[in-house]
Amino acid sequence: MSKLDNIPVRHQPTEAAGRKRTNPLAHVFDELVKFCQSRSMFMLHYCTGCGAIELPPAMTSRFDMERLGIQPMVTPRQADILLITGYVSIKTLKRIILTYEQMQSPKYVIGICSCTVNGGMYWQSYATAKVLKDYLPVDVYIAGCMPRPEAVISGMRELMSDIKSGRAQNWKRYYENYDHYLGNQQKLFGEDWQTPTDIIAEARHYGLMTDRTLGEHTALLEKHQRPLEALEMRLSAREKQKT
Amino acid sequence: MSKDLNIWLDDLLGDIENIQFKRKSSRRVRVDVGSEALPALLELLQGRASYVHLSAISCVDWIEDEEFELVYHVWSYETRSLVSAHTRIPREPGVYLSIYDLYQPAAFFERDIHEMFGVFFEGSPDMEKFILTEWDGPPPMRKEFDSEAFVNQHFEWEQYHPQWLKDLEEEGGGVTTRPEDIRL
Amino acid sequence: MNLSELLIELLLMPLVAFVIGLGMVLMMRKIAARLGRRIGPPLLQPIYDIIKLYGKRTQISHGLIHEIGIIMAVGGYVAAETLLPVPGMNGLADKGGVITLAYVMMIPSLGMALGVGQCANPNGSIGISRALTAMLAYDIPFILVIFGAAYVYGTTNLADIIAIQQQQGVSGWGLMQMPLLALAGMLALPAVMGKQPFEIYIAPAEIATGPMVEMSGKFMGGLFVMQCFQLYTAGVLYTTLFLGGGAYWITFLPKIYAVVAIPMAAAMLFPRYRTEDVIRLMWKWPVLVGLMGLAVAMK
Amino acid sequence: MTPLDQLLLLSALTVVVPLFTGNRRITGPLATLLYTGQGLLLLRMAGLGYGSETPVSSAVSLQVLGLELHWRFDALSWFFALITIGAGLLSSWFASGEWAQRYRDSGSSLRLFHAALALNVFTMLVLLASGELLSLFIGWELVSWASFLMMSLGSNTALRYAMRYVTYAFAGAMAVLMGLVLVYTRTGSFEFQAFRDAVPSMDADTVWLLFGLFAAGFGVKMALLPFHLWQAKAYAETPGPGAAFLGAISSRMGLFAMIVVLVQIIGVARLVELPVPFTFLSGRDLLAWVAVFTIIFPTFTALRQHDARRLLAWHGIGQGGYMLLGILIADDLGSAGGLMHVFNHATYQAVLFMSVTAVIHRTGTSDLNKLGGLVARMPLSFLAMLIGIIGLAGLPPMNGFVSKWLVYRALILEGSPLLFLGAVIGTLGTILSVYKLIHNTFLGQLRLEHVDIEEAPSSMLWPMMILSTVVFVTGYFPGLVLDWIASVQAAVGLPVLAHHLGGVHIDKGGLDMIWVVSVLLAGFGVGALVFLSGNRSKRVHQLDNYAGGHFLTADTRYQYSDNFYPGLMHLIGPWYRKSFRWLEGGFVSTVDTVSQLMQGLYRHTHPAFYLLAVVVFALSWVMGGD
Amino acid sequence: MRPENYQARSQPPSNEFELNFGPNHPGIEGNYAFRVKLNGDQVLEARADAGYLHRGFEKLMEGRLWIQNIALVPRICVPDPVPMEVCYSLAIEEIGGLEVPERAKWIRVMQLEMSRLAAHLFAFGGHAATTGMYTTMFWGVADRDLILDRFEELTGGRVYSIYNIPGGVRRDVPEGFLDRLSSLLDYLESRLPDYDNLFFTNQVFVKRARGVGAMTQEQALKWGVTGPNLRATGLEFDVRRDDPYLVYDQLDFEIPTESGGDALARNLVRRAELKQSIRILRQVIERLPSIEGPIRCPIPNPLAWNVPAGEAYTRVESSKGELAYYVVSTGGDKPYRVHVRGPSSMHAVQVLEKLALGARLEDIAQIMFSLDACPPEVDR
Repeated sequence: MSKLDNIPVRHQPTEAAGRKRTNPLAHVFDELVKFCQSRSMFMLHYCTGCGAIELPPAMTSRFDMERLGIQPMVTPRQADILLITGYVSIKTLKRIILTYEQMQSPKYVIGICSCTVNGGMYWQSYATAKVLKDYLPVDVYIAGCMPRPEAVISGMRELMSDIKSGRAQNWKRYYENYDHYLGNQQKLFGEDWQTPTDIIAEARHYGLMTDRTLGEHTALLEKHQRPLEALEMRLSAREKQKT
Repeated sequence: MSKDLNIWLDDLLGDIENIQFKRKSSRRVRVDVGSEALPALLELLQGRASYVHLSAISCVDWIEDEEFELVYHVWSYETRSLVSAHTRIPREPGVYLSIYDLYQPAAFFERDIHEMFGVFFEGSPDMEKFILTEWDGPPPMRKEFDSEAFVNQHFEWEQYHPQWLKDLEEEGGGVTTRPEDIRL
Repeated sequence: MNLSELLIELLLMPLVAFVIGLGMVLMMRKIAARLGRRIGPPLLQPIYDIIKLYGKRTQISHGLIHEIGIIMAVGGYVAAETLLPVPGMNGLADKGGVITLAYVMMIPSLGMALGVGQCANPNGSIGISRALTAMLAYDIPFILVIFGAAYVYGTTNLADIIAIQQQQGVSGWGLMQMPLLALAGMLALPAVMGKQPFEIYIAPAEIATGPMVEMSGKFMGGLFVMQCFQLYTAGVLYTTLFLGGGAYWITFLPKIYAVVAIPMAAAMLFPRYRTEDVIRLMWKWPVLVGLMGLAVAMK
Repeated sequence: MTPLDQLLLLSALTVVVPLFTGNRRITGPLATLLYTGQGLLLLRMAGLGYGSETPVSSAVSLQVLGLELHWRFDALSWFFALITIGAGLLSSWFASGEWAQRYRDSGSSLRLFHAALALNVFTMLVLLASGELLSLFIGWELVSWASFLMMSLGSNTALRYAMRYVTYAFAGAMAVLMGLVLVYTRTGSFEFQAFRDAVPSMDADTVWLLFGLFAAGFGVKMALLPFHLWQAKAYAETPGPGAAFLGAISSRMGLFAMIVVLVQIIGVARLVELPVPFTFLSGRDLLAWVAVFTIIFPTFTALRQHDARRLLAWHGIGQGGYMLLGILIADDLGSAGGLMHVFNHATYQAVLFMSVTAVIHRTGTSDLNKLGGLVARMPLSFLAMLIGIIGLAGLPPMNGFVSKWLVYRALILEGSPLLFLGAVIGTLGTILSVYKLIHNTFLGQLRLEHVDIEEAPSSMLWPMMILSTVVFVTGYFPGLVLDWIASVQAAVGLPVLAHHLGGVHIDKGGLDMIWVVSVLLAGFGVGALVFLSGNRSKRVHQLDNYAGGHFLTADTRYQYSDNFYPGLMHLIGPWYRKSFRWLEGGFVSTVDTVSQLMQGLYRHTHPAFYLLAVVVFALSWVMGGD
Repeated sequence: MRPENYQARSQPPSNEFELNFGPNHPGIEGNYAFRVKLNGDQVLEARADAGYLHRGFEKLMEGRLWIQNIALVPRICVPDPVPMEVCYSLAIEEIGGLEVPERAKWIRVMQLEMSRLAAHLFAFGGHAATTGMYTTMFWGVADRDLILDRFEELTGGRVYSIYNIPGGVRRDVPEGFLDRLSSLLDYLESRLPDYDNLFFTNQVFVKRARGVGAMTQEQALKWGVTGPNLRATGLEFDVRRDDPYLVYDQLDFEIPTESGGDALARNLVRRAELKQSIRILRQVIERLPSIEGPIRCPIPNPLAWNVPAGEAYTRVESSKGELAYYVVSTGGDKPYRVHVRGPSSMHAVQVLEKLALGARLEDIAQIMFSLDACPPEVDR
């Protein structure tokens, strides 16, 4: 497993990602979108662990996160925030990665509870993954076992200010350093690990490729798998032969 | 009423050979029985003494004795007492009979024990993996499986050693005496 | 009216509808929050949500029909708004009339159904199946009410209907002229707007939000925009048929907001009905009341 | 020879040519060419469709038992003939390419198929051209036999239902014949004019009897309730293009005859005066209610089908109700709606059958549980079906909406809330079931065995695309069809609809489809702009899908298809089982018994029967020609 | 997931389709999965799929000191953690022969009943949310939060209190706590009619829940159903009364039952138990000040405590049903074996699978939530 030190901690714009925008209106527009992103966060309804028990209080009458524009959403397609509420068993981690890859960027991961940092009190358990950020880029950690609703909300607010100021760019790291994350996943789940989402194609599509996106692990992936290509419409068999 | 029944139960169990029988309290009875007689005993308890509720099947791995101990906790809603029937089976090959025909909840416990200890129950409806579907290692609850060693071998740790922790250590804070050094 | 004025109206009407619809969405969420003893979202929350959804960097699509479906869903309502006269703007009211409007309002449902179908997710398909069944349930009283109104006013042109009602002041309102039909319309309204207890088609706990299951980014944003239009259309149509439409925005706005607020307030106090119970309920009370209303109105 | 004679002669030639060219590949294109010729000849009579009052008569007439049989074309005939020849042309085009090859390879006789199709067209033209009641009856019989021939080309199931049809048709023909006898005893003539003159003097009982006999007799062909049970399965099992043709126009012959007798001759006004004993209803109301139930029941039966062709065939029955309902309203709007629906229905029903046939051609099945996701592989067939279902469901911007709008508007003007409600229930049921159709065939999960299939061949695509264009264009500019409708109304004696290119203008709420469709398209444009304002999207594989956070695998069936509307079925399912099924069961068993008997008779002789009919007709043609 | 799972294999040409309930699904409680095969909306086959929350508690406990495990056990059931601590402590006390002071017993009862109240409020709030009745959920969770405040005051922790230790409880009741608890009970009692109007007697809900997931008493006994779910079938059984622990034999309370055995009956039983828990708490508030004495018995240095060899099987009534611990000691400083028998291990697996069979898609979530299944008890 490659060391985390090799990975830039804060996002540094790369050439592919940082298109120069000369239009001043575009800048205003970007700021508007960023502001709205910070004020409208849909979090995924996925109770991965016991910390999820403090989310209903945070969402309901007493603390009411909807004040801040935070709403629970059901499927990963609609959600912006993936809350990892506590320990992740290996079986769950696979689902979390699937879910994370199905979410739409910009997307943010919040590690709630101490277990997401270093395994927490289950450090000697054979069934839980220990360091969440080896597998997914985590934006905010909220410590505690389990953190109170106030702590959850303050963590959310921190994420909000990060989004507003444009610092919360960790989702790009997943595309840009996919090889690193995939390597860690492969180490845990076996070399023929594959998710249905084709992250490499997505990075290519949205111009998020860097020289760290591809590497030995993605090569292994491409060797094992036939990436799931979209079922494009086609009129005749000739096009099929072309591709 | 329930007292009488308990006495009756004592008589009943006293009649059966090959079992040791110990009353721990008014509502707890421990029975030690050979593995070949256990199904018969449970059948008797269920049929004659209304022990219809299988509370749990516990498995204990006595690795030094090369044996698994299976404990069947059955409860009677009428006598309001719990019989724990202990039996031992050899660790190898670790095969035993299912009591699913008597108690349907046994299916879950037997499946669980099969998964965690590797004891196979013949006649159980479903011995497929349930909780550990994505686990390739040995049955983890066996004593020879060392979870900590497994973890150290497979996972790495986030290095977290900030200055304040170092300062604290220099001051001698935190637990310095190891537990094994201060045994009473 | 000359063509250029008309074109300006046609551009303005959907825009106005969207803005008012945003307010209705906000009102809906506020009502839900107040009933749940919460504070609720801030004033501009609906627009934040929509901008955020459109501003997503990556968006997945399941194919061309998925995209066309959303375009139809939004576009159908955009077209429908031009058939709905509002104060100062008649749009195309005389070109289609209320029957056309009722059918144009089905285009977005069809578009959404196609888009969701392409997603290859049974959750979405079940949602659509339920939504269409619910449409079958509520459209019968709804169409009955439209029939009654059109018959009583003697025209299907919504602009004429408004004019007829306004000639006689409040006593000329449909509500006064045909109270039973107005009641039937009000009973069917929560179902038209797709709120509890008639929202089984999105039931998250059963089918994980049904049609929205694979919608992301601008697709979801399209649905949010569509929801604004949906609430607006239902409110304005009811106001036009029974509350005398509006001569001025100052009287018109309170009316349409009130029409939307009443079902919303009730909605948060009910769980959802099963699909067949929705049909049973819709085919029983609103239809019964509506038929009685018709009998009275047609004498 | 008048243009009509030329037309009929060419049409007869079209029957004969396939018999000679046989199973060769040329048969299809040749037949298509001949249909084109027929179409051109028909266009020579286009004046009929644009207000020319004088009918084109045939030079041929026959003397049988002292009665003169003669043939002529008026606007009504021309309108129906246009649809017939159009349907025949496109069906045979559809059947001339790869489909024919497959059909031939499967051991079926292409010769017989094309001959049967041409025979259908020919007999229909003869029926449409009939100039008095007797020739109407002869034409009627010929059409029955021709469509029987077509149906019996299909599988054994089709034959069984065709037999059932023959039983019905026989009973219906008997009823019509009795009606004719009755008319003859009263008037001493089979001429329309004589009959029309005699109607005012007839007493109510006689008119009732005539009304009942003709309505029942012609209702069989139209598959009006309760004579509807033969049609769906018989049509569904007919070979694809044949089903498209039959579904488009065949059963409308019943409507044609009904218009001729009930509207043109007896007159709807007379029907209104006929009270149904012990009720508030009049004869017209009775028939209107039959029409409404014909809309509702078959539509909801269609909802339960899981075979695409049967689903469509059931809808074909249901849509007939709208036409009859519209015509029975008998004002300018309603009758225009009913007549226009004949045209509209023919266009979209043919598209739908063709699209389903294209799917069968590629996948080998029309079982809605075994399809899905084909839009990625057959996008143009999907487009055709989409346009077809929007038309069938009667939503803007397709032509089905216009005709239904006219019917609804007329019902509002007339003040018939319950008929209106029935019609709307039918429309809503149609929306439900057509969505099921398109969802289960083209949307959803693409099955593994269909991953490598291709789009339908161009010989199939062209007719579908042409028809789709017609469906859309006549929806955009309904005035194109309304012109013909107005002539028909004038010819039949109904009030003539004042219309313009975009629709109708009424003071109290008209319809201008040009505006409505334009604004709808503009709305889609705005929708597209709004959509495109988001970032671009990326297509993903169908396995990259939400499954409760679970991994989807290729061997999972992740497609919702069977029992598509369970909520509705929980409510109305028991009705099917109890009342409806019971009724149907009783009816079917009776008819089946009779048809068993008839089958025994025809099994030995039915090829001879149609031969006989053809020969008799041909002989009479030749003899009368001189 | 392996690549071969994405390669083309045969697809069943049938009318059935599969639907995954969970792990990421609001119709499932917690991180748990349920895979159903359906035709239309009818369930043809249902399979539970657990293990998403598996941490190997029983293995972990074998590697930790007796006292360390106190911190571990409440994590086994998050919504209702207190019975876990109490049950584990009871087992150690039985093996070690510790005599728990009377006051500690009363405090434990108080804590257990508070936890039951909180858990029930959470449970039917969740059930309401599955039927689209979010207002009830908002109210229920908010009211539960007030109980958590009292927990925080008493123990220092909102959810996991880690307050019970073998031999008693960690600290005494703070001053004025009982008054505040009493006023909280008053408040909760005043809220009950609101809940009734909003939820339990709401005709739409009654219509939805009646007959859903119904089981007879025979079935319930055969399948090993316990707790409120068993009482909803009409059997008046409660571990608190029939196998009493702590001081439940000195308390006066009823055991509510219902006869329907369906989702509605299960909810009504919980609703009635709220009332009984309030009643028990009032008795505790009344009696506790009069019971003087220590709050725990002396135990050796917990970091080097060798519990004598022995075994014990202790049961308590948690809000979900019968909770039992089987603890074996060989005289070491760590348990030799701990087996947790969570009530949900029956409810969430076999009972759910059986009840879901033939049920309708609309009802699966309702069945799961009405059984109040707690997946971590299954996974451990």
